[in-house]
Amino acid sequence: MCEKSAAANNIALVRACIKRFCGKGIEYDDLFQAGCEGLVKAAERFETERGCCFSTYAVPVIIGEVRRLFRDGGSVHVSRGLRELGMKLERTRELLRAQSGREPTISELSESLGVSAEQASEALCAAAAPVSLSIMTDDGMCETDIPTEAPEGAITEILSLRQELARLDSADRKLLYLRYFCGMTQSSAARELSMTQVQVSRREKKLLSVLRERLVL
Amino acid sequence: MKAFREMKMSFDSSSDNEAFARAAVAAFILPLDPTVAELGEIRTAVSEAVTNCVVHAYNGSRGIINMSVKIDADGTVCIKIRDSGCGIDDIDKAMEPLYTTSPDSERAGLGFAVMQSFSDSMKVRSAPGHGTTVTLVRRLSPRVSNV
Amino acid sequence: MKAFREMKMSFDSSSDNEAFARAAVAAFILPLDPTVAELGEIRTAVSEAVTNCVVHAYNGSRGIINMSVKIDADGTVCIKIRDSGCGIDDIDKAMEPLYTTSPDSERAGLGFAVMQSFSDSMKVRSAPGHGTTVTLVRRLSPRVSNV
Amino acid sequence: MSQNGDVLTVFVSGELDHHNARRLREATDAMIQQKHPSKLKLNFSGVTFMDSSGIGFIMGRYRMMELYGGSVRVVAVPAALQKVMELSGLGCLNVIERSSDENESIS
Ligand SMILES: Nc1ncnc2c1ncn2[C@@H]1O[C@H](COP(=O)(O)OP(=O)(O)OP(=O)(O)O)[C@@H](O)[C@H]1O
Ligand SMILES: Nc1ncnc2c1ncn2[C@@H]1O[C@H](COP(=O)(O)OP(=O)(O)OP(=O)(O)O)[C@@H](O)[C@H]1O
Ligand SMILES: [Mg+2]
Ligand SMILES: [Mg+2]
Repeated sequence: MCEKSAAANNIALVRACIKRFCGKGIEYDDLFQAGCEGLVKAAERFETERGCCFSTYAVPVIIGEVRRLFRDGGSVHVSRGLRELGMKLERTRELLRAQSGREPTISELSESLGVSAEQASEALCAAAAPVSLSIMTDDGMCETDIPTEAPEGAITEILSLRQELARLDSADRKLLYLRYFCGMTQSSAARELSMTQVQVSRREKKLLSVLRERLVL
Repeated sequence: MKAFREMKMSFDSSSDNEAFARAAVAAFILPLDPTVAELGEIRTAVSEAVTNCVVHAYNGSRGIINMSVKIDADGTVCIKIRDSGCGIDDIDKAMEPLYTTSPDSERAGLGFAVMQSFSDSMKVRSAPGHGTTVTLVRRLSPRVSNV
Repeated sequence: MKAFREMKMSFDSSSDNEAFARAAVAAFILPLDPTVAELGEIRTAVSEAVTNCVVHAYNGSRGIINMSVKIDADGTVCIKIRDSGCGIDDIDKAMEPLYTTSPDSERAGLGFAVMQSFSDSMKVRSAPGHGTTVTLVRRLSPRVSNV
Repeated sequence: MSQNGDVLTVFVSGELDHHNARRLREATDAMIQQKHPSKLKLNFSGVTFMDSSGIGFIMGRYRMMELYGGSVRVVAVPAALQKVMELSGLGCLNVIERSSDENESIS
């Protein structure tokens, strides 16, 4: 009878130990089983003359078994899982954005993937994901697989434009920068530069024609 | 040994910061490319320590929590979590599994047992009225990509 | 206004810490439930500021970078990044888009421009020999779940 | 060198910041020097984060390719990077085209 209540107490001990590991990727049943295995091990090894009560001895053994469970499933490097989740998140983000027409919040994103906001943010910041680089010298074959949604292309022109921009004086450079790099309207650029819109318009025309001449050469 | 990388931070004892603290530690360790298990264990231990600051040291009122993380050249991670809260009377007693001073608020008295189990070594320094410092050391398994 | 939540941290000017700093900021503002785009922009701005400390302020040698993040009750995020490095001679010039003192090491001279465009306000304080402090303020779009 | 080796495609992935740019640069340049392609294609589809260090990287490769008389194209830029790309002047693309259109109509 006494033993029976001891057993019941000890099951409660297992429950208490595994409670805080629930919802962290391992099923309750598995946690419970590992906990019980720990309990059995502890009972086998426990010596009364150790001078501590059983729970003091058993808890670390039980938690140790639970820890092993986490270890068994976790020899994979974090960076890999994060990279995979990161890619899923990017896709889901596009999807949600298409559906609702606005940017999803982290919680919306994580909910729709069934992960915690913490995991989602970590994956989005997957710092460990090293820049990987795969190189191929191609004959144009792989090109068809690549979604080209992007402003591809005339980098050459941009860079030579940049070089020319660097030669302008700083007020002129700022004007073009605001208009064409920041996409400002002539009036807001004018406000920013303490000029009138008409002045901006004239100056801009002038500058563009100068640049055109230089770039054509 | 000279720390290879080191960071220090302080934040207030809001319960939001439990998640923040473990995420920050995780982000700091990430360049060592830990395994899922290693990072999970470190996060769990950090979480326990920070929760104790929020729950016990400042007992719900606002206070500052300091945390530092050092990484040695051999991949040993040393984490210190310090509060200036109420301190602990009897450290040995507090570290006993199932001992808790807040049995009513769903605390199980297992935090220290978890920290101990999830790190290679744990040290607690405390004095009543002078706060508590918990030091957790965890060696990461060596790996190729380690610098 | 009293900060709603606040954290301070310091770390060394190792380039590993560029990623760490932006992840830490992201983790800290997570309770505000930012959009993915907001988070991305804030991370980019932080990255620019921290990279400048690593690249320019300490010019490859080791130094300390301090960062603080405050969140006001209305969801305004204020981030300060401070170094004790070489400082900036002419701040106006440095902030000009395309201006860089290290064109040879593939810097584009766009860091300040990116910070400016990804924050609601930016302030730079600096003196040669006395380090630099960049303050970035960003208001998050209000949302239902915001506390 | 293969006879089709006039296009070198580099698939970049991960976070393209100052820390990572260094390794990426070294690897890419080693490849350019080995293959001497006439076109370098930078595929950014796997890039999850980029700051101005990424712009510096693109510009640097451009200069490098110019040395060999080649050209650079950046393709498959994820939406999240668009804004940084625009700040870099990629937004000028249309401008250049537009202004040369104007040029033609004027002359
Ligand atoms: N930072 C601290 N400041 C003051 N007292 C503390 C601190 N950390 C722990 N204690 C004391 O030590 C006891 C045991 O801590 P432990 O983390 O093991 O259990 P708990 O926090 O009570 O419960 P659990 O962690 O299982 O939720 C606490 O009940 C508390 O009295
Ligand atoms: N923390 C700092 N300490 C000292 N000098 C700085 C600091 N931050 C910026 N500077 C100076 O300001 C200039 C402009 O900075 P900015 O970030 O805009 O461009 P960059 O760093 O040169 O290039 P990019 O950021 O595009 O890689 C730098 O070249 C440098 O001279
Ligand atoms: Mg506890
Ligand atoms: Mg910069």
